[in-house]
Amino acid sequence: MSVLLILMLPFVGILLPPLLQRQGRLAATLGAGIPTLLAFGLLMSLGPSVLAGEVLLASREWVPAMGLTAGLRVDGLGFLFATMTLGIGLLVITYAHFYMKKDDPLGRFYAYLLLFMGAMLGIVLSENVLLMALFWEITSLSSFLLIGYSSHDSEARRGARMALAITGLGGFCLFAGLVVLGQIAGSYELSVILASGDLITSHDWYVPMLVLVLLGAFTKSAQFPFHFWLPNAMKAPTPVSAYLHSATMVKAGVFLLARLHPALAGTSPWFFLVGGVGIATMFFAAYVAFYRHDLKGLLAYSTISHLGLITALFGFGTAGAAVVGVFHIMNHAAFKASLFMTAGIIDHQTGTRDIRILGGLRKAMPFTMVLALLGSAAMAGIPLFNGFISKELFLKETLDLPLMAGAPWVFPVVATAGALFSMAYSVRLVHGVFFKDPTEKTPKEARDPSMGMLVPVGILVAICVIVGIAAEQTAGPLLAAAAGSTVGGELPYYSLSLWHGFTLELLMSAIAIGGGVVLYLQRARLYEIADRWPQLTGQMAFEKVQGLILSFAEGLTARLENGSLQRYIVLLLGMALVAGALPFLEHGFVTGTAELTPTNPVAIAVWALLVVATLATVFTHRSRITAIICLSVVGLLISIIFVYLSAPDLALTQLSVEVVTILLLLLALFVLPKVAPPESSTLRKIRDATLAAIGGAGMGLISWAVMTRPQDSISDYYLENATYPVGGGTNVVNVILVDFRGFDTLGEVAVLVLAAFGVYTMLRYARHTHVEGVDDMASDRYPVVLVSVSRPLLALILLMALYIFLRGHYLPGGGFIGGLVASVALILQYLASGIDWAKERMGVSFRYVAVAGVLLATLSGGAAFLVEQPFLTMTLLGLKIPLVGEIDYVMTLLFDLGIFLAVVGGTMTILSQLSHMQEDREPFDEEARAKETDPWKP
Amino acid sequence: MNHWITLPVLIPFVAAILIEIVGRHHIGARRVLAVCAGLGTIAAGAYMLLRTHQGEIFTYAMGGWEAPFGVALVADGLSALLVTLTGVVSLFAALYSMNRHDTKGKFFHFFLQMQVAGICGAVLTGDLFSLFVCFEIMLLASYNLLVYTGEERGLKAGVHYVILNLAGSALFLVAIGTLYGVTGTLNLADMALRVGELGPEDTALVRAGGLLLMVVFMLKAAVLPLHLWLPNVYGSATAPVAAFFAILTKVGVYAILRVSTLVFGSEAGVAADVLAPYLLPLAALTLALGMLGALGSLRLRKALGFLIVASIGTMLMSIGLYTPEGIAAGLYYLVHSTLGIAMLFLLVDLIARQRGEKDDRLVVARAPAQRALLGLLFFAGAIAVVGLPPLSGFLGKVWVLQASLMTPHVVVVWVAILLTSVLALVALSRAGSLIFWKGEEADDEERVPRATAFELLPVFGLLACLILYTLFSGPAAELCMMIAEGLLSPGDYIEAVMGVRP
Amino acid sequence: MIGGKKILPRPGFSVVLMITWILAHQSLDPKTLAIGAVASLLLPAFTQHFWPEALRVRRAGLLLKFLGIFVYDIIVANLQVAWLVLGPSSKLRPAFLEVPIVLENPMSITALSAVISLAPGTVAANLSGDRRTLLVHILHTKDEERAITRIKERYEGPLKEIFE
Amino acid sequence: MITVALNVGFAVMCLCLILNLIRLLKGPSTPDRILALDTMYINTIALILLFGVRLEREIFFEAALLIAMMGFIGTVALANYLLHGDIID
Amino acid sequence: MISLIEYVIAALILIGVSFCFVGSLGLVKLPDFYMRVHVPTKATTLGIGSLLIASTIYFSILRGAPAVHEILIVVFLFMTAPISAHMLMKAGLHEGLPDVDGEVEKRRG
Amino acid sequence: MEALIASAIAVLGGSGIYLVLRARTFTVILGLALLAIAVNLFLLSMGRVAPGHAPVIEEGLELGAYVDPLPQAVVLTAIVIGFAMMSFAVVLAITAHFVTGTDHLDGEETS
Ligand code: NA
Ligand code: NA
Repeated sequence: MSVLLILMLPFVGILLPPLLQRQGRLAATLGAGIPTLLAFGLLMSLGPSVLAGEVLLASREWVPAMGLTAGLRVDGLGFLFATMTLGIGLLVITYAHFYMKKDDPLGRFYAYLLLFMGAMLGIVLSENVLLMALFWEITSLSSFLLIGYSSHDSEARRGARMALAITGLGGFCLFAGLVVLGQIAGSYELSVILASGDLITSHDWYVPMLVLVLLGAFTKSAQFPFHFWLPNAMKAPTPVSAYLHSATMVKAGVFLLARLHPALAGTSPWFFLVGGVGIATMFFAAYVAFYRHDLKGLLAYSTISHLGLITALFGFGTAGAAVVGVFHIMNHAAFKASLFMTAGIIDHQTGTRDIRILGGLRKAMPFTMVLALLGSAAMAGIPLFNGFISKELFLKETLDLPLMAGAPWVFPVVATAGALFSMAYSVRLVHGVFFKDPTEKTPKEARDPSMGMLVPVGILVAICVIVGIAAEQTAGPLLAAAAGSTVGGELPYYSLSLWHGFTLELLMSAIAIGGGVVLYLQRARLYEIADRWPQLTGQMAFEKVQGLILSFAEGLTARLENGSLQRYIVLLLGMALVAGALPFLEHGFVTGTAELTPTNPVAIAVWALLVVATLATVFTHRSRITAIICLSVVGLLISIIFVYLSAPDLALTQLSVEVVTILLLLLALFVLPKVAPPESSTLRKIRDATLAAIGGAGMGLISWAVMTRPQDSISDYYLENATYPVGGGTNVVNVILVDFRGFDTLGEVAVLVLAAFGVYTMLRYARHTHVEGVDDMASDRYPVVLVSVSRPLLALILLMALYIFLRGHYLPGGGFIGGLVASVALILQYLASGIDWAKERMGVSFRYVAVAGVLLATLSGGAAFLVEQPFLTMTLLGLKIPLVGEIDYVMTLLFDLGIFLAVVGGTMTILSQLSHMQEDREPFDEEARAKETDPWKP
Repeated sequence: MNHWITLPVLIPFVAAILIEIVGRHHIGARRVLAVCAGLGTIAAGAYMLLRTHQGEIFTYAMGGWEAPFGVALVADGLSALLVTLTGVVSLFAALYSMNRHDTKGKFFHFFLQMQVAGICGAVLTGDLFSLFVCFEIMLLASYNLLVYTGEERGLKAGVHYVILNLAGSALFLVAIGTLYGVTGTLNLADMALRVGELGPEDTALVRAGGLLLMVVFMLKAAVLPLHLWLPNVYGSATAPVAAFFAILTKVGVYAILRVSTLVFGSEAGVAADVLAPYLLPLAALTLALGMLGALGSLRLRKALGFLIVASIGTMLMSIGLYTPEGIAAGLYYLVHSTLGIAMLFLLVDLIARQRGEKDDRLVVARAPAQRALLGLLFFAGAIAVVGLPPLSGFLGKVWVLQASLMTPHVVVVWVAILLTSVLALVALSRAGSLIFWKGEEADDEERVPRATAFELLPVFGLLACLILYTLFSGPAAELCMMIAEGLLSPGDYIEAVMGVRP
Repeated sequence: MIGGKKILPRPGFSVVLMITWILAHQSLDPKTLAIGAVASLLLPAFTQHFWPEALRVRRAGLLLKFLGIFVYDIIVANLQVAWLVLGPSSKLRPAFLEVPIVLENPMSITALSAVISLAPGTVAANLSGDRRTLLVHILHTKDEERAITRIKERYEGPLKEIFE
Repeated sequence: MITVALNVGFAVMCLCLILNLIRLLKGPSTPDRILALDTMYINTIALILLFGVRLEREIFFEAALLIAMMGFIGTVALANYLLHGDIID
Repeated sequence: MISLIEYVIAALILIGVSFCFVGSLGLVKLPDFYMRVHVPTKATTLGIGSLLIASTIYFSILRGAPAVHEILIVVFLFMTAPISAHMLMKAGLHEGLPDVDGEVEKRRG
Repeated sequence: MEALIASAIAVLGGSGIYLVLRARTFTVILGLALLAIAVNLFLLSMGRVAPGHAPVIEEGLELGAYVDPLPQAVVLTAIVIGFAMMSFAVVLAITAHFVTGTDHLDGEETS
């Protein structure tokens, strides 16, 4: 429970600094510091049991299906890292309070810092590896925020993005690798994984899994060739560098190596990958660090180098090396954090971090000088400092690598060379800043900072010295516990004493220290040589790759999604053709065995007419009015065909819809260009014609294939049951529409109303100024004869509409067709007498009629609920009316009436709105009115 | 009588009608109704989840006519999940719209509720032709929502969207016709029974029908190469509409999933595995192109559109494994990405407004006035859609990786997921750093519109949903797993609808 | 809304509608008749705003006689036209006639125009803006003045008597 | 007897429709095309009536009536379009 | 009796289609638009009339079911055909379509 | 008869598709109208074209004598929905033309 609390405290604390910020800087700092301190105290309370070798586990189910538990684990290794995270965290919070500028938003800074702290604790305390990966990515995210904290600085922004990209990529690889790892081990719990070492290392997926996991570790710990993000991350405020980029986050990579050491280490892939990359990084980064002029840059590369050292140690795969690795983690955290803080102090007090500018600060900043000197000594591996012990143990380990039996000198030589450069840059740091004569004046007058900044550094430096002198007594127990969980078994013999006699590693240390000093003395020559070398860095490669991907993405997107609808349609059509054709190509086209229906001359004639009219529509499409007329012919012929194919309802519907469509198209043509310009190239036309021919033929062939097959469908049921005792009808199509499948019909009506409302909305935005034509031959706008005939026709056609509507249940007709006929009667008034005249006399809003229709249909369907029948049940009751007799399909009739009204309302809304378009009206704006009636607005 | 099954359709449908009748002249009444409808839909969905989460399937015979003759509504875990999700997104979209979006056109809430009704109908119906009708309601409502403001951007995109979908509807009918012609039924469960009995001579025909149907669904779901319409359409819609559209493509995914497992599953005789060989590769390419598109977009809304495409790729790739884990992971991701994208669309609207004329274009502009707050929200949203911890997208991706690990497609899926995750990271960190870090300070504080609490409410609401979804991932994943297993052995579904086991 | 509503604005028209209803249904059962009666009574009331002008048949007998002549004319006209069409087109002498009219009620003008169009070889092509001249196209005529006179005597006169 | 007449009738009506279509395609003017369309509508009524007699079913009445109505409306609308550009104002 | 009625029906059918044919032929054959308007208006209308009478007789007498609703179609056509013709004429004049003796040109000035 | 219907569907469908592939909204709408007709005929043909009676029940006829009513109901619904969509598309074309000044599909005259 207290483990969970330790983990939760930083996350809960995130809210405090931003909230307390208004109470002042101190409040914000306390808001960050108190949760940290509490967590640290709680952690320390676990110390005794952990140091005694206990493993504390606390687990809660989270997502069993993924094998993800909220499992926490405190063992020696986790305890060590948690201690570092919280302990150094406390120091950094203190330091930052004094370091950060007065006008910096300190609350946000601490919030990010606590977010990071919590995530880091999560990594080191996770029992479930997926949970660990989860926290892993959060550290990348918080690092992104912290690096980009000085967001006005373009370098900072770039550095933040780069760090996120690299560590994010690594994180994704890591979680992929962990997924494989869990799959191999059969569980994502560390307890299981750590116990399955043999199973894992002998598994087929071991190497790919290892590569993925290592990508995660190497990117995080800035191992070559992924190291370049770390120097770029130095744009972060110095407390961040001190915390994340030296002591904690970058250590997550090596933590992972340590954590999984029992399960993954000891194989030759592990050795060559981890050991090789580590040693290479150690040397390379030390070499580069020597050439850095920026203090933080130097420290960054130094960090990379030391992380390489630790990585190499874990890579060696032996228990002894692992112990040393853990030990160096502790040491490095202490001296590097102190040095970063020192660098921050120098920057803070002088205004620059450039070693070439700085110099001679020993007089102005004596305290700082002492602390820097001690920290650097630890870093350089000078005896009596903690760095010396772990470095010498490291050198010793390089001497005894079974897998390097063929070339045993390689690792020792590279390691020594790395240590040599390490010495060189450490000397440079101290001498360059504090001792050599300054070349120019620093931007600010240098002097020692306040105690608040010095104390945290002092504490860390003290640790370096104390551990350096009495390692066994101070760091011993913690190391034993941490190394114990890293090795995963009995600890090998090791000695943390300063003096092991005259050994080969002592000689190597001596060479490194001496050589380093010599190298520093020769620095001028070396810089000159370095300047002449071409600058090819990982950062350049990264930016090159990123640029390439970006321009590729932009180019590809612009090319593909070019805003051409024609292309999209061609793609859709192409997909459909492929989808339709594939099965036939695979399985063959089989004509059915059913007997064919004999044909007759009339059918052939109508067919020929249809084909000609259809093709005429295509060929005349540029002369639009002609095309409309041809389309009408097609519609008419289709209606005849429907009649012929025993589908009278369809014929009626098609006829009515056709003429309303023609009206629509004519209304549109009034506004749109009357003639389309020629534009397609011949090639394009041929392509389109080919596609069209294939598409059409496909439809025809499928229809042929189906029509020639015998039928076995559910339709007999409808024929059998249409005339059911109550409410049934003889027109089966109508019964299907209003009863069997009333749901579809309700939906269909909704579609119509939606269309009408859409038209209504859209046409509020389209206006067209009508130009009155001057013509003596046909002068009257409303021809008397048309007007006169339209008057009686209104009632007559409405009567017919009623007739068709009422008969629908028994004979062809029904609500939809009746509605269209009624609409046509009304439209005739529009045509004859104009919209204003007609509208004045309608006295009803058609939109309202449409909605009322839908409501009526819905209600008549919902009436069934009252008698505990399913929605849209129509056989509810018969209605007896005197004289008239029994109308036994009341609900059906009401439903159909709803459809009728919706159709009239919808169609008339569309047409009247469309006809009204040319009037110039005020643009639609309800906002003003909305404000008056809007209850939500204050 | 399980009348509750009709509620997800009837609540928004009746609400839409009432919005027109009662709220005809009163925006306040329209808003109250919209909120009630949203809450009602959520409640109906939640109840449905409660009833179905043990794997039970309920059928409701509309009009009292048993399947396959009448239209049957079928409630199972999958439909319940989608209904609930639709309700949630619609509620927040409606709430957000009340800040100046729903007054631009008269019928905003009417269209929105109709679309909800269409979506709910589509995910509940057990009948292929009803599915078509519901799709049309949904589409027509979405057309309207796209153009209701009359802005040029929306109208231009609307022309594309409408015409392409009209062509798609024609194709839908051809597919329905073919399947009816060869099987003689429109009910999906009945069709599943009947395809099993087809002889080899009908193989090509039924498979052609099935594949054509899948093409239609892929158009709705925006699967490569039918995804190109989406970014511009979503990028041109107003914020609440775009946010709500996040659910729209998922209905396509739903249809693919439902039909390809129920009718064209692995035990469908000559119609077996119609889509299975093609879905995964297409989805992987969709994911890749979607992510490249997000990276290559010059406008943030468009980038979000591409992220939708990518998320569709992710979930369909997982579904394309056609294993219980794969489908479950796809479904899990579906919910997550819908919430995440919806939240981002709302948020981007607030951000764009505070950037002045530069709107959502990815160029240097003045930083949003509420830089810290909006930046934080953007950060959270980006985390969600990239699939980073701690939000559920990360878990979804982990699950997809787990699900594909033991299959032959492991390399494709893994490479696609890992590489595109990095692309997403780069794309969104670029966008975020450009907008929030690189942005110039506003010179005149007064002119910049600040987001009100009421505007932020839906954004926070969706974020809260994401967080809750993450916290309760355990039950959610279990539900997805139950649904997936049900889908892969459609016997229960068929029995619930038809009364017989295949 | 324009004007007030009368309960039974056009009894004659209602009768016409009722007959139409019965013709359409071809049945005299009570249900049909009842619905038809209601519809026939209500429709004129509903549509009276669209048709405010009254048209009164003043001489019903003359109307019947006129219809008889007219049907005869139609049949003859059709035979004539058929003959003209089947013969060589080059012999046809078409012309536009400007027929001055004295009718004032638009309904009767319409009736005249309809009659002209259905009658032998003539189509009413346009009515002048002042409603005083009807432009008639004639398929074949040798004497335009006689054609005009014939139209006025044979059709306009009776129509004037019947309606005005 | 009636059958023979019907067969002749069908043949002639088909011929009529073909002639109408020829005029429609030939034009030359749009009013000509509208006229041809109008004639087609009426001829179609004839065809449907013959068909009803042939099948001995009366269910085609509505279709014929509707063709008459729709043909009229269509013709008026097209003529209005030519006369005024917009068919309704 | 029956056969006489059959003859009548057959004759009416033939007369009807003949008129229709004349109408359609005229439509193709006549030289200008204004002349072409004449034929369908009359011939076709009368043709339909004959056919409708044939149909009425057929169903009412031979099939024993009263079939009078065809009359409605005739009435409707007779009401509307002249209007259609009128509107088309106006449209033709408006468009300035040429007639055989150039009268329209003259009138338009 | 089947061949006639199948080929009519092919011609209608092909013509519709060709017009849908043009660059102007109006033409595309014409194409969609043709395509809709083709699809409706296609749907109807899925109930086979066996000669028979319209599905209006008469006494004394066997069920087998009627044509399949279900495709007819489906087509009817499809026609209505198609009409609604058509209206919407037409008005959208008009509005887009008003706003963009062109009837080109992509809202600009280029390409
Ligand atoms: Na009906
Ligand atoms: Na007419």
